[in-house]
Amino acid sequence: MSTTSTERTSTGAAGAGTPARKPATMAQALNTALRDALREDPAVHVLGEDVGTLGGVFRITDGLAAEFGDARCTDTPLAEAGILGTAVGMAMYGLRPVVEMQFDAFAYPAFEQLVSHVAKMRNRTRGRLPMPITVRVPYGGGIGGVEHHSDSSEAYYLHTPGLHVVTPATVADAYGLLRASIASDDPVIFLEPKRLYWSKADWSPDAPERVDALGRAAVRRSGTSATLITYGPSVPVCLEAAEAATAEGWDLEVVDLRSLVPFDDETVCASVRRTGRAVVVHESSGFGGAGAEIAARVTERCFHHLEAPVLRVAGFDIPYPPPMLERHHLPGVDRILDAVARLQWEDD
Amino acid sequence: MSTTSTERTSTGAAGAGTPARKPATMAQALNTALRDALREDPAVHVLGEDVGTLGGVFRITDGLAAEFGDARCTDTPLAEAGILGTAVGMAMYGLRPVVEMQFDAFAYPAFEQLVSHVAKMRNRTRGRLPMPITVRVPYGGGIGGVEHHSDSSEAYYLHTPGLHVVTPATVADAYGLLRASIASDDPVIFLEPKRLYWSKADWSPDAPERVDALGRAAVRRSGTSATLITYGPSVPVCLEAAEAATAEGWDLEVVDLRSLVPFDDETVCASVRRTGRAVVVHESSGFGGAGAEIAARVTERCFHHLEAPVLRVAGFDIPYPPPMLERHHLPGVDRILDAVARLQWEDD
Amino acid sequence: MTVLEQPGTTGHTPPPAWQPRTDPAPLLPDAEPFRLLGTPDSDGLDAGLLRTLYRHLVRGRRYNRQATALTKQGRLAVYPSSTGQEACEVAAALALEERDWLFPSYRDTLAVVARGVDPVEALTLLRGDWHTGYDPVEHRVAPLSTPLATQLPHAVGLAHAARLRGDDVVALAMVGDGGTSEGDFHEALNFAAVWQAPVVFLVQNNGFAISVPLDKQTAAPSLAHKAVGYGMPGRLVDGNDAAAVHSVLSDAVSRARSGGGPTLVEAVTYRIDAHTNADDATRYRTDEQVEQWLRHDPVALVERELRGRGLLDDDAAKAVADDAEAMAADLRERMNADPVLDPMDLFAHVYAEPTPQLREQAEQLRAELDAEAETDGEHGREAGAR
Amino acid sequence: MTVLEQPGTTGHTPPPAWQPRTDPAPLLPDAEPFRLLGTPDSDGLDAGLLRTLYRHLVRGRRYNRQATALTKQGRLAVYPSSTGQEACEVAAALALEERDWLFPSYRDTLAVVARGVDPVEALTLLRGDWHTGYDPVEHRVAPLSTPLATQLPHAVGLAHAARLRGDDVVALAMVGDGGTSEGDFHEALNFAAVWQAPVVFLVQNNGFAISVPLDKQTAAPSLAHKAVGYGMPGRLVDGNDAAAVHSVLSDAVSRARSGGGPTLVEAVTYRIDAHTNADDATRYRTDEQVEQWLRHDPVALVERELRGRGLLDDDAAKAVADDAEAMAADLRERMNADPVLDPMDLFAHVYAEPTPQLREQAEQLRAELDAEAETDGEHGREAGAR
Ligand SMILES: Cc1ncc(C[n+]2csc(CCOP(=O)(O)OP(=O)(O)O)c2C)c(N)n1
Ligand SMILES: Cc1ncc(C[n+]2csc(CCOP(=O)(O)OP(=O)(O)O)c2C)c(N)n1
Ligand SMILES: [Mg+2]
Ligand SMILES: [Mg+2]
Repeated sequence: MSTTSTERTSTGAAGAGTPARKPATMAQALNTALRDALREDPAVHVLGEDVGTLGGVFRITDGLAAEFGDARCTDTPLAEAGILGTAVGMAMYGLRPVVEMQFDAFAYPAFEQLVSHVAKMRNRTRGRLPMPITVRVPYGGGIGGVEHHSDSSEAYYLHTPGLHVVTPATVADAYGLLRASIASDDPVIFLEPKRLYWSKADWSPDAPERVDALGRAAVRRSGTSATLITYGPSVPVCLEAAEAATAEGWDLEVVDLRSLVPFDDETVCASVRRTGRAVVVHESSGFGGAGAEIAARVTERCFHHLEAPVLRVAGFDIPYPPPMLERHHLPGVDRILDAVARLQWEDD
Repeated sequence: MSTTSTERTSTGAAGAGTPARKPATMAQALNTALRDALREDPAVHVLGEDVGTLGGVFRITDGLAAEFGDARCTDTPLAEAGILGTAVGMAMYGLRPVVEMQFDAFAYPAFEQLVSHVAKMRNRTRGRLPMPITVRVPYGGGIGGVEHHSDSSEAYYLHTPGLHVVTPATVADAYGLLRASIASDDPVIFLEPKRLYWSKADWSPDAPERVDALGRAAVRRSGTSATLITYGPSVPVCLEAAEAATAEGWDLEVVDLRSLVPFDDETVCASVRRTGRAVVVHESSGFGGAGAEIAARVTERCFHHLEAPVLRVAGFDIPYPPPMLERHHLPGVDRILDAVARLQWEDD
Repeated sequence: MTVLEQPGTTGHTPPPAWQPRTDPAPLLPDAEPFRLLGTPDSDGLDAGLLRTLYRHLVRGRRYNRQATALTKQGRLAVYPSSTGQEACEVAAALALEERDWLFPSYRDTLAVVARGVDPVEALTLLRGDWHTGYDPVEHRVAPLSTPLATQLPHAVGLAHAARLRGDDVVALAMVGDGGTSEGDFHEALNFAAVWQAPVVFLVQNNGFAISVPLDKQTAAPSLAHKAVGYGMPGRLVDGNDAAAVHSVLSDAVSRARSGGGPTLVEAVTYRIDAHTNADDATRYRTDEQVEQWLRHDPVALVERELRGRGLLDDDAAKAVADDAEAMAADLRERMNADPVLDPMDLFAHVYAEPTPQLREQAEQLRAELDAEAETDGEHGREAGAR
Repeated sequence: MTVLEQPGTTGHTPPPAWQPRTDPAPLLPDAEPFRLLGTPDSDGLDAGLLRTLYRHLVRGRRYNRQATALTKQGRLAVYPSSTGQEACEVAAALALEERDWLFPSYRDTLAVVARGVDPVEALTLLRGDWHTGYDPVEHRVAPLSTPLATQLPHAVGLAHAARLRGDDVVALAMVGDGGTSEGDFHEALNFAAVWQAPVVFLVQNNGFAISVPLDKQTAAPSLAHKAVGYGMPGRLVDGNDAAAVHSVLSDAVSRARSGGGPTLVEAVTYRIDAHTNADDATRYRTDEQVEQWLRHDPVALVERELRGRGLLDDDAAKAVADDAEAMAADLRERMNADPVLDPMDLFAHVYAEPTPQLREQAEQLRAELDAEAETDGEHGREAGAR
């Protein structure tokens, strides 16, 4: 499984002139996004476990406490509900908290604050208490983490009205989407694919591409035979699969959703109507996963364009496996190609 | 919207002879199930907020503390994570805890214990620490509850491998499914449709129907035109819709899933293959809801039998509304019939 | 970092000197709940304050009674009465300055009203109308919190944010004895103490969490003793003595405002009514217990003080009662009018801008409502989904 | 329930007498951490116990070093070393009877090994092999808990269940200073005290939660002071003094066993190594601090005591060291063998019986594995998903 991604499509308007581009990791782009947000808006505050002096266990907040002080980048006590709960209060006072949950599974203690307050506060107060909170959650597997360190929890979030759910797959998007998330007046669950933290692409930290609005998917590879619909850590895997598929004579389109909520029905359906076939790919368990929603809505909207049912390639419906077995769980190129092969290419 | 249900189909083997049947509510059936389980198995312990002296805010545990003592039916401190967390420890010692969460939204504080321990303990210990825990959660709307009292949270649970997710729609099933859940060696999220607590049916408390195994759907009404796939509080609504549909010349089949995990693909697909059309109905928000999974898997399995895409009638993607607006949110007969009408009855 | 190779060769000296990080003694609550009314110390109490407390207490008592009556008339979905706890409710609101924030729990409608929120708007939630009726920002009153103790970290975050911005704003957060068992209580108090946030936590220990008595809730000497575990002072006060609660809260508020950090206050009181109108309290407690507490009534305590000092005569008492009656009459009348809700508002505030998905759903509802209206027009029947 | 109609007429008597529900004084920790080694009280210590502690400490120290080495060789995914904290680890295991249960946190591999679990099986999780390597029921050792503090309510529930069953079983649960901030810590201690469950909570205060020092974690006088808020005794002990920790824990265990209820023990110690092999501790702490603690080394403290009392000479020390070396060699060797996992086990223990859905998925994986095997056979290349 590839752990680096080369970006095929750059999105958003690049600055005038040609800013210097050099290899950067997704981690660096995220760090730059936080730094730029802290610089531009004094209301932005970063908080979480180990985000200050240490710079985060993944170093995404590296250097921020040194530059902006403890009050802008704060090491909190070890209590996720407390972190998110106090962030709610900070947002009520007009701040714009950016919260880090150290790992996917360690966001669960904050679930009540998230569902009952973060997601609902604007609605229950008829718009008087918006929640411009960004919750950064490193998620997903493929890094050999011990149990509770590799969960893909997006399905819990996308089913919670009031939240936006965003996940980058490229270095440029890591920056652009995180800035757009922090700028959003609504809460955003910003899911960072752990195994792409060290993926690299040419990128310009001085004039990084911005993303205008959340909710737009990107076609990462154009194709005609079928559409792979995916997001986050599975995007590079799908691109690899698409390359491999050319050997079988399939020309696959790859759509990177970038945002699960809002969902870009337009881009996705346009692609599927063109190709007539689709496979949804993600790491999290399939049953009740994001792929279920995607398959269902694509089918509702494109039924008569479909030559075959929309198929899903997802993690098994099991607790995330131990590192030594995770390769059997994660959707890989072969499993994706198997699904493509099942798209009823002959008449039946 | 009807709040009482008359049962059309009784399931499970009735006892020999004809035991006296008289009108009973779902609440009574649940209470009887708990009492019988406590009587038959000394390992069964009921715990939760107000379950003892008061008998629960819905009176489901009425009289149990008096009959079995505080140690078997225990009023706990007010802390849901603590309740479920201590139940995990009790299960580790061989007990069979039945936990009550007072309302749907008040189960969220226990989410971490549920996802990271209850669901995973058997798996992470290779079967050495099974978790025979039943978590009873009154769920859903339609009772005029203020905010945080009407959530439908089944999608969170069904996406969590290791859990069973069960929900009764009839008085007989309330008893049969709860007994089967308590008897299960695996954790069961037992979702009790609040607005059916006072629904009535003829039922025999002395020889109640048992359910042999979790995971079997029931056809509540046979029909030929299309299948309504539903569960819990929406079952009576679908039955009502099916009656109303006869006026339009539609003969609708109604499948009550009874269990979301395991899922009864066999019964559901057999029905859809026969009718060629399906609508999934549930109260919870549609986006990423149970209906997404159901629509996706039915489509995967029955694609060539489908005359139209599987449609979904669900709650809107909004926080649960205040009582005075809830009727606009809940799937009602009209909305179901509208969906049936969109099942492409003419050739297009 | 060094992994020790040869333990035997390492010297043996005492560990780096240990010392408690704060002196625990001043954090511990007094042995008895603090009281003012009926004690010699009551002489120093300001007459104006006593009169104000009295007026609010009488209004509060009347409000509880009126709201409970409204549930019987089907005008309120549910009402958790605070009868018997009015002293806490009123003192909490009056201890704050206008710029401060109040974080009420679901039972604290009286505190919300005493803070200046319209009595009808304070009931919007319990009426089944929109979740929060008042403007939280205008009044600096957070929404009534139904999920217990979840509002406490909000209070801490807000107070912390205010302090970071240089504003001398204090947050006062209310919670019940039952709510202290929740993890959110713990995390909020810990954050507050570590951040030295200007927050006051008021626990109304009314003896019960629905049916569960305090001794099934905690084994602590008192709830105020929990403070020491966070490194903040714990204060114990007679929760039926409005002057005492006001005094203790005011001290805690000034302390917080001047940078002294948070305080935990336990007010010992009693819930005279059932948990809500829907509850049957005879299932879990005796009438004797209730009678005992009725003899220590918060309204009577202040009234007696005022009368004893010649600050209240029958005419003045009647004026206060009349004022409360007028408030109740107004409440009754305005609650009798059916609120008009726009179903399309379901989609208005989920996000700043509705998502494309919500726009689609809003269109669906709009079409349904139009069809309903048309049918109503045709057949003259009640609008309503079946 | 009565709604008071005429407040003015109610009598004015003191409230029902208030009294603390327990006397707080005996619950408060001593002013200084309890110490035995190097104090006059150490004379009373049993020679056999000291020798046993010493042997386990040396083995523990060696184990930490070996495990850290294994991470460098890629044989362990990650290792959170407890070097510097061996006294707590060892004493926790030795304070228990066989029928008791241990609830370790993720750093507590040493305690698990000292309790008798095979040193390799204790590392299964950290090696990337199956999540829990040992049989928790056989050893009465819960799985190493990664989500912090979540194991504490499990310990309470298990101890409570044992008591209900009439078994005199005690549960000892371990947690770090950081873990005390979690809501689960609070809820567990509260349940334990209310239920008077036979549990002992051992907090290893090693000064840090990864990079976060104690003063950003709590403002409490000490972590042991948290106990009073639950109504249980708090004990403070020098966590590097194995005899003192063993003594305090043993007392707490006997107290629990005889129905005296739970105890909270704070052991003041220090993490000498970085958080894990992947951490760089120089980013957040000074070498001086580490040096200071190295001078109060838990292994050296016991060794000095033994030598001072003539209970250990060089030969005996060498025997102990050799035993530890042999354990390490065995560990090294057995950890060098690749574990053989069956991918089909992914489906074996999700439920007692796989669901039809899992059976389908298992068939899919089986088919993939078969195809892989075939391809491997044909082309002789490595099995593996791309
Ligand atoms: C998180 C949560 N769990 C459960 C409930 C249900 N509930 C509502 S009030 C109540 C009792 C509250 O007791 P206490 O905190 O003492 O406040 P009081 O009712 O006495 O004012 C319970 C259990 C809830 N609202 N929130
Ligand atoms: C619920 C939860 N949140 C966050 C983490 C990530 N994490 C692992 S160890 C650690 C620090 C733990 O500190 P402490 O409790 O003092 O134990 P120590 O590492 O010092 O042994 C953190 C934050 C976790 N494992 N679980
Ligand atoms: Mg109470
Ligand atoms: Mg620590």
